[in-house]
Amino acid sequence: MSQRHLLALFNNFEDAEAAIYELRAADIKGFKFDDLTLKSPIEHHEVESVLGQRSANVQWFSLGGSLVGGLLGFFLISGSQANFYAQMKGGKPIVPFPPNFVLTFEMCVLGGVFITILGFLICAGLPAKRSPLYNAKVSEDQIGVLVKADESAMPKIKGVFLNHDVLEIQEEVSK
Amino acid sequence: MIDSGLDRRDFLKVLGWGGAAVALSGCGNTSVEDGKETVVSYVEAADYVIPGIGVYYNSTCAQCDAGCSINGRVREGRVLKLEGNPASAINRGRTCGLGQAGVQHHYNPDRVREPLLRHGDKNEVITWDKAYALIAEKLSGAKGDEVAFLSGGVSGHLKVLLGNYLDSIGSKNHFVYEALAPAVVRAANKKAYGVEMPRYNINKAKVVLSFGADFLGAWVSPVHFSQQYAQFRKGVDGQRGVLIQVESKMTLTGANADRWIPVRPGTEGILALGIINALGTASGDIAAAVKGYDRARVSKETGVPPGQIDKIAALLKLRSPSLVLAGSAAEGYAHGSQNAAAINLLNQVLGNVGKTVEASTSVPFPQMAPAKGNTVALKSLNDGLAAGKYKVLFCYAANPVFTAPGAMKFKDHLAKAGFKVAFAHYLDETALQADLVLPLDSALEDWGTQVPEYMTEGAQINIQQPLMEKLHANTRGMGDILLALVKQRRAEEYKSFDDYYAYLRGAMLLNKNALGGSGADDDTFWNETLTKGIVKLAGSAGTLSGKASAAGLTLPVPSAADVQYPLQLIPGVTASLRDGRHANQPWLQESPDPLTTIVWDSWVEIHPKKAAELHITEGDIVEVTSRSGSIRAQAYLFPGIHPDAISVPLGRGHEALGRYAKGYGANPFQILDAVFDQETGELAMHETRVKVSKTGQRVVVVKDEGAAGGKQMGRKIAVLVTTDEVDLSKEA
Amino acid sequence: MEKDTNESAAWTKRENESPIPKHERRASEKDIRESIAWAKINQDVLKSMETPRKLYWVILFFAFAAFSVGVGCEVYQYQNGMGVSNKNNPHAWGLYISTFIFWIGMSHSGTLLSAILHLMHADWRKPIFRFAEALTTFSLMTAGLFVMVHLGRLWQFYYSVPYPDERGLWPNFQSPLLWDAMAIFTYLSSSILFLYIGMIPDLAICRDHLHEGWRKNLYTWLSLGWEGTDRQWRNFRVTYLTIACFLIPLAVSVHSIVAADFAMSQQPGWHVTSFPAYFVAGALYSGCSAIITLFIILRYVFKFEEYMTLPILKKTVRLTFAIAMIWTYLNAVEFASVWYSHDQASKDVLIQKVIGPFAPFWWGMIFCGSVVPLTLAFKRFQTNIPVLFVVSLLLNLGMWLERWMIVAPTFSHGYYPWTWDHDQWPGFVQWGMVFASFGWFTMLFMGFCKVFPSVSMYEVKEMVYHRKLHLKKSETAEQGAH
Amino acid sequence: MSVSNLLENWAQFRHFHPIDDKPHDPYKWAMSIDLDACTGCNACSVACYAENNLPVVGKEKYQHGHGMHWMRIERYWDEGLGVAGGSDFPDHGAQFLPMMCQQCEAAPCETVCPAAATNHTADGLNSQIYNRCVGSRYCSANCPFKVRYFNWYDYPTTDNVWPAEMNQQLNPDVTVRSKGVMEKCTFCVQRLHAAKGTAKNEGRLVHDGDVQTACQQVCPTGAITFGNLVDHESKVHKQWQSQQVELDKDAQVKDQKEGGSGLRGYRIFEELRPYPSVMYLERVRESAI
Amino acid sequence: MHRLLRLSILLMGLSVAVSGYAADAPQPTLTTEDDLGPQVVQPIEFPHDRHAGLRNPGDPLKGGMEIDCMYCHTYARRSAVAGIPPLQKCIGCHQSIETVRNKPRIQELFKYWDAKKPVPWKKVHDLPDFVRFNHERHIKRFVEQQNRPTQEACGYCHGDVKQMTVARRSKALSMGWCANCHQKDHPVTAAGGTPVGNQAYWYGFQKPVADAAGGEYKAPDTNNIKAQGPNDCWQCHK
Repeated sequence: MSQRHLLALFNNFEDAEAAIYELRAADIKGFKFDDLTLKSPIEHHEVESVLGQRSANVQWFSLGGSLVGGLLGFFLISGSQANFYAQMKGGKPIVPFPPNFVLTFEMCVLGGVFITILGFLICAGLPAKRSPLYNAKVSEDQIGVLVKADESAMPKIKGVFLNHDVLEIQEEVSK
Repeated sequence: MIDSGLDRRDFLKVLGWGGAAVALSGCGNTSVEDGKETVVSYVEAADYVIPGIGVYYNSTCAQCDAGCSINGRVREGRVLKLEGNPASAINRGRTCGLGQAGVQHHYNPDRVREPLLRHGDKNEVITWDKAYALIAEKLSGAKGDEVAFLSGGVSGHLKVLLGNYLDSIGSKNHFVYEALAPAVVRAANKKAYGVEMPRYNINKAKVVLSFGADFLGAWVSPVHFSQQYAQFRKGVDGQRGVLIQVESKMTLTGANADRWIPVRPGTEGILALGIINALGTASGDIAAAVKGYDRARVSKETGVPPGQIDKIAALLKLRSPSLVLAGSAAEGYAHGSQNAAAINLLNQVLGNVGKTVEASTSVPFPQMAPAKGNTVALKSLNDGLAAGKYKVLFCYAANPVFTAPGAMKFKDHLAKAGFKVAFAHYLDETALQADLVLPLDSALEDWGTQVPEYMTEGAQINIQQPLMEKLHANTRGMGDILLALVKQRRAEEYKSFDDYYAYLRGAMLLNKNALGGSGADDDTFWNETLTKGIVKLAGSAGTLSGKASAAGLTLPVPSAADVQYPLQLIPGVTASLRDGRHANQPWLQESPDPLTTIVWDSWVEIHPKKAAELHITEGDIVEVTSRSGSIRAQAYLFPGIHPDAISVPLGRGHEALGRYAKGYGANPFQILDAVFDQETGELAMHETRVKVSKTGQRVVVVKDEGAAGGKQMGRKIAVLVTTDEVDLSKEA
Repeated sequence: MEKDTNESAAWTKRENESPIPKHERRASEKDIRESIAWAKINQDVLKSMETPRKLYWVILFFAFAAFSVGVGCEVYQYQNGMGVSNKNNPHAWGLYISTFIFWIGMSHSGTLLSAILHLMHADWRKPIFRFAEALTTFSLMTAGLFVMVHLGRLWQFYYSVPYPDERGLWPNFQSPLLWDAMAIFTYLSSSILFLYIGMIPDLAICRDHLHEGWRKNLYTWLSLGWEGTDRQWRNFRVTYLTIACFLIPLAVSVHSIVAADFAMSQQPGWHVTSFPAYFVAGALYSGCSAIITLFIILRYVFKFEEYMTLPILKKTVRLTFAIAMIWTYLNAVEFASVWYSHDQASKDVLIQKVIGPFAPFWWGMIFCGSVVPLTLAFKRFQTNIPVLFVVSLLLNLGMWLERWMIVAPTFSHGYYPWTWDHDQWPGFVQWGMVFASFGWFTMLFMGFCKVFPSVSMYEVKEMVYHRKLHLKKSETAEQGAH
Repeated sequence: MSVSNLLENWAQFRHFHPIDDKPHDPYKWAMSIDLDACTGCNACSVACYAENNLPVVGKEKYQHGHGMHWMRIERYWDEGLGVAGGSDFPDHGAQFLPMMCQQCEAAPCETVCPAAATNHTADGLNSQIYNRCVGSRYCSANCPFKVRYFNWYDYPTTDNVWPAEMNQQLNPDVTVRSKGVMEKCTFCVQRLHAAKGTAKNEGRLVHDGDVQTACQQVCPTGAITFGNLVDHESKVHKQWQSQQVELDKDAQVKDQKEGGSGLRGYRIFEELRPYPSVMYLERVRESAI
Repeated sequence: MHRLLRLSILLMGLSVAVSGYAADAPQPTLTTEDDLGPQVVQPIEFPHDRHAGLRNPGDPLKGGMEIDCMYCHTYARRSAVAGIPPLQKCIGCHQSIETVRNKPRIQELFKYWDAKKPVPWKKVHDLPDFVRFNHERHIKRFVEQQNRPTQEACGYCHGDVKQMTVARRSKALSMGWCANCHQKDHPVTAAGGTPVGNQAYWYGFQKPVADAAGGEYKAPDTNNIKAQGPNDCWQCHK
């Protein structure tokens, strides 16, 4: 059965929240709650109570990134210090710890930041093409609820939205 | 030695420019640069000419008259650096800064390159043939005594040839002029010891009492004396020699003294007599002569505290042998001869004659012995010029227009000479006044022999040989020029000599046996001589007379203060610039004066107390005015000078000479009064009285010394200990 | 406030003309009006990117002119050698390095305000953190320029960059300069990323509200297809938080490494243990005062009176005051520890600063850095824009002098008395370059503010939203209590 | 293989110098300068100009502190001179100190160079590689002796530094430095290398006296001694030994003796622990006068 | 998640590759043995192959003459620079070789000789001026002390000159390329050139190892201790 997208725009978060609550409770056939996406101009972390804990794994990238950065930093630096041209400098050991610590730290942060960003892009699915059902109002002051559901579920979903002062409903043009 | 066929420019680009090319390419590019440069190659090459390997040749330093032997490093046909020749008894492998700069004399960009006929301020380049013809023409119109030859100190075969030339002209007017020669001391020595320049054994003395003799800096044979000084400091049996320096302006030697005594200018002789008095060991007429010089009077007249005089006397008594030296500071007065005699008398009283003052050896060829320069010569030449006596004047190795005291008006008088020929390296002040300027080879391109005035153990003749090919095609050696000139007159006599080299070789071979080459064949002897660079001779040791007496010793009481000109001007003689002939060598200009650390400029040394009185601070441009003129220079507050004296160094203030000399500093020769030593007639260099006034201008004194001055600010940098704190015998 | 000078009165007048109704401003010391509509926020900020006041163009023009001076100086110096800048052998560094530290220091504001306040949930940062982060980025770029300008052989700078090369050579990792380079690189790239990541939702707004042109394309590309979905927001929050966590120690490390340039050396006046802390405090200080300056300029130029409100300014000012006092304290500690020690060389340097040829500048630094900020303690000055503008400029001047007083006296008065040199002053090339750095910075900064939203729209919306929520809650609570 | 090299030779990479290790075998170049013999005549400085292609910068640049004398002669006055209670005259003369790169064993300049252009060589020299130098001048900033000289201008192309014929005097063994690089005394490394090469060719070590630095060679009083500190036959070794000065100490045992040791060897700023390779012998002045 | 995994793997691989490349001594980009350097135009097209090349037993007029490199480049064993022989040396042989006397190249040579002008040969292996390569030390070590054939020793850097007419650079002659050799084991011997003592290996940080088998060439005096070659910067840059 073919699935379709539907975007409902709300004036404020409370309306949208209420609509989502209802959708969740409604248990509509052909619509999985996980396929519901909230689009908002700001972050509403209250939304978690409605949508449930969805995963955010960026921090693991950060950890990995800083470890890789740090290790790479230390061995790159120490290894290159111990090359053929190794020359004594200022009576300090060829592989001195304080400088290498400093540089390892910097590499650690550098790796952490870079990989975190990478992780963010991966986790947030960016960069991506905007979905056809996008309304510029979402970046201004309206809340959008995007649902993906079987065509059969659409009327019910629309009904729910209409119950909650929906401003506008956009539908994907059927193929 | 060097191939004539070699295209010098081309190969210099290859190896010589290597360094410079680095700079131009910015040191950055690590990729190889094929096919861009030309590789060095010779047409023919001797086996020992290897690119990249330096060859050493011995020669003689011509930067001053001390006669140090040098060892030049030659690579790819270019002389790069001069080192001392260890075989020479004079300098034993060492040189001074002035000697090091010899290469800059040779490579100097301001050297005269072509014979020049001067019309006013214009130069006309002429050929040598034309120049010789011109000289012949001028000489033909002059009688023998209308020809004068002014030269610096000359010796060896050049002197012989010069003598012959003057003889051929029929002139006896050879003026040997050196602005800074110790001529009064020579005369005093002659009187006291019977020789003009005895051998001083500084290394054997336990105490050296020097009256203004800057033997470490610029006096007689500084490199030799420096070596003796090093031994003297190490001492015999761990007892370190003590140096006491008496002078009104601190010299380099004074700066190294254990005790530096700022004596009132001109009273050196009085102090010497006072010390004799304090010693109390003199007898006879000496004792009588010094009787009046009790410590109270001496102290009053010299400004030296009585206790100091006693201390010196006690030390001299305790440590024997000692050595007393009379230097340029003592001789530079109208009573300079008396000063020097009094000082020599002290030596006599201390019993040093024969111990630390020894007879010198002289070369067994009196005709080669150096013609010693003095300032009497300048005076008589000047008088002659003023009288318009000379139709032709030759000038070689002297720059009297720069170095003659302003009061003599030498430049004006020179104009009265009919035809002036200058043999010159540079277009110096004198050459600019000449009608004909003949360019000379540098000492590193020329052949020659030299007999130093001051001989160390044994006598020696120094060989000067070219270290590289002529830099400029049209310069000539002085010997070659003289030979050419003498051939004009006595062609027959000299026809067998193609050039001066042939003459020199011939002359040396003629005396082969006397020169220690008996038995050797000519070529071997000659090659060996050139290889060594020195001919050591047995020499004939003279004897000292030791007849110094107090007879006729009259020392004037220091004159009362001169209200109009309250200060004594002491012309400073620096080790690197001396009389200024080498001022166009940039290393010397940029080498800081040891005491003031000033570079590139002249200065007026004033004692800080005096300066405070006159409200002068460092960097004030002051006007120094004497009866003969005035100069302007920056003031430098210098504690090492008597408050009643100021000092301006000689050698700078050129109006010509070259790009590194012209316009830097002031020339104190210009304001010297024409006062002469009463006995010898030598110029009394220290007898000029001056006044100092602020001009209101200020400059930053360009010197190496930092904002802390000479203070170490509590850091342990240069440490001083006294002899009772160290045990020198433990040292390796 | 009303009793102040004419100039002040003029400002007050302008204040009266501001779009915020007077009663509302007066009524509460609110950071922001809760009643601002989100659409208006979008509209106001987007308008700032199109039609700033004329002053904007004037500033941009002068900035460019100043920058051109620097280009001229650099060309001259590049061709003739470093000597033209009038440095010499004891004075090896001169103004370049001191200005370098100045700009590095200034860069700390963005991080401080953004990262620390973000972690502390201080939401008044929201309207100002964007330009503060831009300040970080561009002052770092300016600082980096000085590293280059300072090199005697600029064309060989890559010798000190670690990369595997044919020669098999590496730079010297022991050199604090290399740590510097590394730290600055890390900091700059992290700051740019932080700035960028934080800007993505706003870029999406820009994209959505522009119709065509290069800008539209630019925002489309840069916003990466941001739609504001819950997944994006969720990961965005974690990312932003994580990077903020990375940035705080990084920022501290950057300026302590710059301090290590000096503290790790052996020179009197530099070899001081408290230097890293001192540098970090100084950095925050100059950063904060720069924020005040730019706050005032942006507020006027882009008509941001409603977002960059006086209460926010007041908070910033109070923060600045606190940091100024920390800096003053650390200054005192440094002098005291030098004085208490028996290190003659370090003492000499200190004496040299206090009564030597550097005394006017040193006392100028003390005045600007420790005395002038005392005005900030007075409530009446905390919102007085003209006073604050002058004070913030003075503080920055003081901070610049501080850096100069760290660098120069040790050179002129080091261990070795023979080389002491009190006469060498920076030449016109150096001054030109310092002057130009301000132009270069302003050029970049003003350019940024024109092209990118200098007030974070989504964060202000959040702020308004949360305040409103809070207000509502407290109202409800009040009603409940009744 | 650098990483494997790193791991295999870990212990060697962690040695502190000169306290932990003694790599100076067979060469450690060192100097001693007898300040009692030094007369301050400046010959060494001029010889250095001649040997090492030092530019003459001229009056104006010298005024701005751009002088390039690798070896400078410093002239100090007694601390009591001219101050209240002291003498108005330098009664004990002046004190001269030749100052050049001290070739520190733990040189402060080496650690700070970002480009690794200055390093410590195996024979105990502080090398300066002109072509690697980027001109950050950090080494000069960190040198306690301030003996590093920067090329503020491009002297080879400056008028009257090496005009026409003068450039033929340039020593081809020494690179002429361009603008923007640091330079300093090298202990005449070109001479050391030539001597080492000759010795190697002959399958021996460099003997004492085989090689002289330019300043040593010229010094009229022989105040400068230079040689291999490891070679027990060398004069410099004997001098260091007799003065009880040790290379790897920051304070010498002899200096802690009560009442003085009667020795006069010392190193400048020893307490900063750069471990200089130049020992100075204190100037002596007669106590009886 | 697949995308994530792939990216991570890619990233790790990249970092491993970079660090591996970075940490190990990088190999210089060589011009290969076949890839000769730039053609340098010489004033006279000197045929190295004719002089140094192998004899052709069949036709002596076609083959080379197997002249030792150092017969002409005689300075190489005595000086840092190998140098070009003096013109005298060329003439020395050629004036008695009548058969080629009329060839244009020889005529050109004699023109220079008659004018007493040196031939302006162009440098082919021209290092930057701050690099000081010492021919003498290398010849002493490889030819005199290790008895290797001259052409092989010279060929390390100059390539197979006996195959060329005018010499062309066939090795990179870059710093990394030089270090390539220096990094290899050097025997530490009294006579072998590397100084006896700790210095030989201290800074190269490769402990001396007793190599019982020895290398292909066994220097007579080798006590078979190996270390790295000289590595301090002043070795080549002064």
